[in-house]
Amino acid sequence: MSEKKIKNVFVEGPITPEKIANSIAHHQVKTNIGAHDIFLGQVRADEIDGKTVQAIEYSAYEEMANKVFDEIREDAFSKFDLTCAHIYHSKGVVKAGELCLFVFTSSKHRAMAFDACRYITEEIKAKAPVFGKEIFEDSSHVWKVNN
Amino acid sequence: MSEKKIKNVFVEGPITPEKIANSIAHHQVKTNIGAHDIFLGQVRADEIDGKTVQAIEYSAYEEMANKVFDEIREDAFSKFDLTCAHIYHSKGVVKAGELCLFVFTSSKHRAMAFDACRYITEEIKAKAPVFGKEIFEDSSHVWKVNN
Amino acid sequence: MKINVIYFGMIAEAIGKNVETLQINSIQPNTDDLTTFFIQQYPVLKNKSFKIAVNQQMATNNTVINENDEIALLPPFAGG
Amino acid sequence: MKINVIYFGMIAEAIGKNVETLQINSIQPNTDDLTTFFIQQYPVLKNKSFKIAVNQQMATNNTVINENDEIALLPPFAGG
Repeated sequence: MSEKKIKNVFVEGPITPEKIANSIAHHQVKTNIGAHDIFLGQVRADEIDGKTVQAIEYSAYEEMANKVFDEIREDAFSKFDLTCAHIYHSKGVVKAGELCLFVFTSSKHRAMAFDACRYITEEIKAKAPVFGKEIFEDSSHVWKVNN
Repeated sequence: MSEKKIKNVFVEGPITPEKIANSIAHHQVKTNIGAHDIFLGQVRADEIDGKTVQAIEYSAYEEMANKVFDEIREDAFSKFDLTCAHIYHSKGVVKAGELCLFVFTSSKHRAMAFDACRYITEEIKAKAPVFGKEIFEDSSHVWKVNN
Repeated sequence: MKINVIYFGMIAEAIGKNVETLQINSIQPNTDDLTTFFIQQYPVLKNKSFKIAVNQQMATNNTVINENDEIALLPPFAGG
Repeated sequence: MKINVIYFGMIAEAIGKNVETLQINSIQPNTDDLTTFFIQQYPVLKNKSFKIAVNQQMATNNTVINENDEIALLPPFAGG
């Protein structure tokens, strides 16, 4: 395998709305783009056995996860006619209401942007070695499992 | 029909990344949301008969369009299990690279957010009485038609 | 019968105006009659694509028009 | 044979450690052997769900392990 620089997808703590705005703004020079689709994962204050989730603490097998994210992006580019595709995922503590995942796809036409964004999101949920500890107000926790 | 306040969907000029960031930030208090999907329409610098589109000037049958947007939102709420759904559309001049449409859906789980965002976007393209004049560098123009 | 008409986009451009009040010599015209009437009034519309909205609702097949209705001639949509 | 093992999430929590180097008494173990080995080593894993990655690749059925491979025990994913 050739020496490829694998991008780091992880962001410490929550993904901010400002980061999303900056990312959108950076795409305004690409005047061949007609459509963007953005998926955002937000931490829910789920009630589990009478206790309410305050935050999720994300950990990951980071080196492997970055390779998996890179493969997912490459797959998306080969399947869909995309101009750009970006993925950011939180590590560490993300409070309820804050954002933990940001998937951003851009294409000339909307169908490809929509298809690719959904594809990437489903692939991440299924394949990225990322783990989440749902923390309650009393500091107890349960481990989150994707459906 | 009861007196219902119809929301104004139109924004003068381009939709800014800051507006999108603010809209995202406002949803962080809704801790039952787990997933957002955002569609953004961006004006392309298409080449048409050797000339390049510099901007689209949008006009609309505004009063009817706002009713149509409202119906589309209501339909989306009845079809999908949504927490929120917002639509913003530009009127006036939007330059190539700038944003002209912002569709924002939120739900507990991702499938509903994805389905609803796409549904709303397709409905807007098909049903909203919005018109676009593609303006070239020499000030000539053609009228845009949705596919 | 008097109707209030609004033109948009390439239709307004082709006709050279945005609004007008028109007199139709018909007791109970429907939207098909209107289409014929507009093309007679403005031959330039013959090779343009447009739809008719009546009181801000898209006309489904052959909507009947009443006095003072708000009629809009809508070229193809380009939203988004 | 020596392998380097990394534990994550609820597996790390159950075992009480994140990394260790283990000795396996087997000439050419595969990932099925490893699963058995880990459950013997740590009975708490018996009722936990986990998958094995070998050198940062998910093990497809019965990957053969080599000396000094990086073995990871991965609990169910929760990304997004």
